[in-house]
Amino acid sequence: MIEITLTDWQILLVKLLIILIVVPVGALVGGYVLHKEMAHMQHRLGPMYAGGWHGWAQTLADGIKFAYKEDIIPASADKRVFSLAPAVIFVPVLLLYLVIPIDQNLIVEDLDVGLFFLLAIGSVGSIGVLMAGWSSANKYALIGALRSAGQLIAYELPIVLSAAAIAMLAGTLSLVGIVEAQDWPYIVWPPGIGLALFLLFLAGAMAEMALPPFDMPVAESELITGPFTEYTGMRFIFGFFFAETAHMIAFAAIGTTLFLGGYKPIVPWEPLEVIPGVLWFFVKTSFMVFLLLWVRFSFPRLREDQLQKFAWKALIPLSLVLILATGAWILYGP
Amino acid sequence: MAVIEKVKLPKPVSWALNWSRQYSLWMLQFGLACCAIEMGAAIATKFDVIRFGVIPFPASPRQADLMVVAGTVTDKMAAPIRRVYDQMPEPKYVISMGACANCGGPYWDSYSVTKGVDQIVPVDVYVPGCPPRPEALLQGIIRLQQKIATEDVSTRWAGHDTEIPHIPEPGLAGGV
Amino acid sequence: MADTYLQVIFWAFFALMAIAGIRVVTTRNVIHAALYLVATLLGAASMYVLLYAEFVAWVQVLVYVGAVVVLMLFGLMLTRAPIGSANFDNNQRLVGAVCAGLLFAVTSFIMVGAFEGQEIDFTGTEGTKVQSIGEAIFSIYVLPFEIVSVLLLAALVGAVVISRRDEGRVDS
Amino acid sequence: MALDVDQRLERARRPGFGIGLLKGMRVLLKHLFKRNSVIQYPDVKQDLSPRTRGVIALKEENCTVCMLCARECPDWCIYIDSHKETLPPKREGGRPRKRNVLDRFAIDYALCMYCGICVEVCPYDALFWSREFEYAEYDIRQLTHEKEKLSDWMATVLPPTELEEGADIPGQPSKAAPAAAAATQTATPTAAATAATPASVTSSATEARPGQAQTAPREGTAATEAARPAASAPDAATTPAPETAKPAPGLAEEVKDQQMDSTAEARAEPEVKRDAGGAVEAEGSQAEVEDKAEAETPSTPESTAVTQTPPPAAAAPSRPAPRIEDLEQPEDAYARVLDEQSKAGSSPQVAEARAKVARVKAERAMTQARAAAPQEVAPTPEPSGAPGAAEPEPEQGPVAPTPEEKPDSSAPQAEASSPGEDPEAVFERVLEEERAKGSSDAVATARAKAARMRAGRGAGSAGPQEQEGTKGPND
Repeated sequence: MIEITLTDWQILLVKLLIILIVVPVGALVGGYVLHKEMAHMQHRLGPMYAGGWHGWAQTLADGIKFAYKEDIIPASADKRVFSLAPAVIFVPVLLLYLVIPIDQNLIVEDLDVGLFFLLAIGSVGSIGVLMAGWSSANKYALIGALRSAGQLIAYELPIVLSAAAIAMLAGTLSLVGIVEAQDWPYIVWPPGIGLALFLLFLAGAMAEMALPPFDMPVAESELITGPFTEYTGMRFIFGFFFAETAHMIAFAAIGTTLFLGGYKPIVPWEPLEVIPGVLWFFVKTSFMVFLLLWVRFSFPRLREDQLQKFAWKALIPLSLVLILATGAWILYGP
Repeated sequence: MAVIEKVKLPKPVSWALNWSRQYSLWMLQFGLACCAIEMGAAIATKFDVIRFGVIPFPASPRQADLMVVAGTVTDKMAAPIRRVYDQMPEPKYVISMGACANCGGPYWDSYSVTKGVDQIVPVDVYVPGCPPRPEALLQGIIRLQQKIATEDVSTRWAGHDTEIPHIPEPGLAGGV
Repeated sequence: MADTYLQVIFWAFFALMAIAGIRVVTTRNVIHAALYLVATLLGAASMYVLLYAEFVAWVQVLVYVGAVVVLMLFGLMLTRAPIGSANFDNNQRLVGAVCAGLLFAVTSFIMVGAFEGQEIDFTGTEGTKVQSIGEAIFSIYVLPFEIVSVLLLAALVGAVVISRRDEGRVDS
Repeated sequence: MALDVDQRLERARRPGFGIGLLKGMRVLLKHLFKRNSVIQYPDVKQDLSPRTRGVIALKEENCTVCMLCARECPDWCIYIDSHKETLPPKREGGRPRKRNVLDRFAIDYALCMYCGICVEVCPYDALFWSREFEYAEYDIRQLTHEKEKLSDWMATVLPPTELEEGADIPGQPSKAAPAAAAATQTATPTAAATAATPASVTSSATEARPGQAQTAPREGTAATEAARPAASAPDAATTPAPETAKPAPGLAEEVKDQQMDSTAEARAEPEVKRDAGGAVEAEGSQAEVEDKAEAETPSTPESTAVTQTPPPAAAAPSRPAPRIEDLEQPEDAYARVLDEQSKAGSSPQVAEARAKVARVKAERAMTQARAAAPQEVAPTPEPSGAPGAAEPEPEQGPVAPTPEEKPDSSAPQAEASSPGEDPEAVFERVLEEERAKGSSDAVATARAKAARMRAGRGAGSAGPQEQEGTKGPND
């Protein structure tokens, strides 16, 4: 609970400041990693010239350039909604970082209902997407926004249910509590169920972020850039460019926290305990980012009806079964 | 952005702005004919245009900085090209790729072909060839980057949107 | 000291909710109305947070903002909302106002009657733990909970039945 | 094959849902750790194919302003301007000559469609493909490149690729006489030996055809051609007469050295070319070279007169070479022609000049006869144009009677034709020779007719000229 004292305020401000700095920087780094991983998986090199060494400043250049690009609002657009939408998309993504435990004590706020907070906040962004799509006065944007909303409704359920199963296993909704409750063979425990929950979560997360196997909302061959078709400059960079990567990193961190043992060492071995939890968290999150990108570059885009079928006919029944299995494991397992 | 137009920017700032534009050229692919194949080759693995920071992802002109017109511009396609160009935010650049886009090329005498995309939109770099090699497009991009590096930001903003440069007949004096 | 901050935050959110609530019913654009509703609901969630009812706050966000309003917007955009800034209105304001006023009167009458004279003690409270909510739902209130879930299931089945096409009209 | 693919697809589908996706991911992971295959363009430039159509380079000195390229260009993107220059007459009382001077040669690369028709059509090898492609511009006007820039690109033109083993040499049909074929075979190694130099043309046989000396690279042809007459004569003189037409390998080497020497010479004295050239009527580099060759002989002032005689190098006889004792001595020829000229009423200068020419020709015929005395056939074609056309002694020989064929078997078969040899006799003789060589009837008739025409026009000239004129081309 938020204890409001003066010192707490200061600490909170510092933490928020750190988040405000770290998240965009992380998004830039994430964008660079995205470029490079994609390029090398395609036998290419990716950015090589921006900034000199292997194009390390590519996303920085992108950021600066978009920041001062001409700001266009279509004449028939709903101007207020149009300009508000990127903020509605980006702020929830920032808020996600509030409750992710980077180390046992390195967390902005260890909310009692941390997991619930993540899920609740994560769903707010879709309103921003709907706002963006509708206010652009562009039919492609509107269709993209509708797809995005439909996708979110469909895939929110697998995420919530798999997270609920994890909460059942841990006996708490606090993220620190969940991490502490996890034991060594993190994702494969309970046997079978853990891995299935992890995959479920991964699929749901990718769908919610509209990453490529599930990127129908921004399918460029059908919908140009979906809800962001009319966005330029600063708004584009916050609504799409930063939000996408920051969202991806946030989900990687959430996945780390829920399934990979968060800040704990990979193997419970005494010498490894010396390495600070932040590092472990960073390593695991990087792995998750790599995994998400890997899946993203490997798979082709689904069709809209396939996407919905996959959610309602495969993932949601599976997640319900898994909830049951988890309950059974808790009651009758070791 | 009005500030940038009016205020004389200090040197490091204008350098940074030029640098960012130089290495972040989101490219709108306006492939119209055979040149588009070469443009695709330049984007693909062997030449990998992303090395230069030319990012061929944007499908929407709103996020693009650079439009590469590759191929024969027919009179019917001219209007959409202008429209897409108008939809791009400033500062924007255009590369005309290949003889057709430069000035009609083999269709210099056709009733239905626009004799050069520069009649519709201001072109920054002309890449000759029919079609140009992928490297030729890359060289055109490098030349564009050189141009951007020496640009004055404030003049760039002073609306080169409406101005279409007057291009005299290419033949000049004499000839056949 | 802390109370002052809380007061400021409370009045800020109150103003937000009030303005947004008024705009929900006065705006001529149905999408704007839905968006103002989002603001109102978020304000309500913040009120819950101020009342140390954190769980309820996030449930409010998850269910109402993340699901209900999204569905509303989805439906509106899919069906009748004009694209862009065009307006969408009808002439049933008076009826709406009467209905809303009645509902407000009844609800506040009941609320005041139920909680009259009670005050929330802000000092040293830890708020409601999720655990206690869970225990309450699954022990004292287990019957209403199950009834509600059966009701929702019935609604779900009904929705499926209504939306399903007749077998004969299935396009071949 | 199709069945195989089907089976493989079937097998790929069998393992069940999701396996294919995992396989795809594995492929990507593998590629992540493989070496990339990017050609990092500005840092690394790939070696383009020699036939790459990058840009068209102009070899300005080869351009005769014939306008063929501009006229054939489908895009009309070649702009040529020229003017005529009047050169003062070579000598007192002569006719001032005109020649075309190239003022502007521009190609609009914005318009050019890189079809290469101009390169194909250029009769004098003035246009070449270069592999350069880096000439994007900020302004479309700058894409019209003038002749200076086009000439700069000449430096990037690659030397022609070597011919394949056993390939037909351009300009040399494969059904040539066996002897010619033998010569070709020996000539090819020669070409290979000289391939390193830019002047590596093919064989002397090829070079004798001006329009088709196909491979002239930068600076190459002219120098080589210049070397040829200078080189071959002394060689032939000093080398003991070989048994066959095959040049000895050592000879080939010597020729090469000589070529190099005279290349230097030719570069050192550009004005010689101008002087002797009379470039207006010159037919490209070949003709210019011949002029130069003439210029190096003692008869420099009058050399224009013999501009268009076949090159001395090509003078290796195509029929049994005249015996040395049958040939006129140079001094005798001089005296005879001088005498004839003065009788005919020519001015003293003209008479003297013509006599000098006759002497030179006689000298050359002597050396060649000495060198090739027992030879059968040399692989040397002569220019397809009528060589004697510009001979300035129309009044000397009898005018060619009628073009109709009058087979006269009793015509004298003089080896060293007298000045007044009957054109009809020449016709018969050449026809016989050609048939003996195995040429087809059409070819033989054509050559015979050509010989008759030459004889008709230039019958009055000196003996050696006649001998060259009647020599049948080998192709």
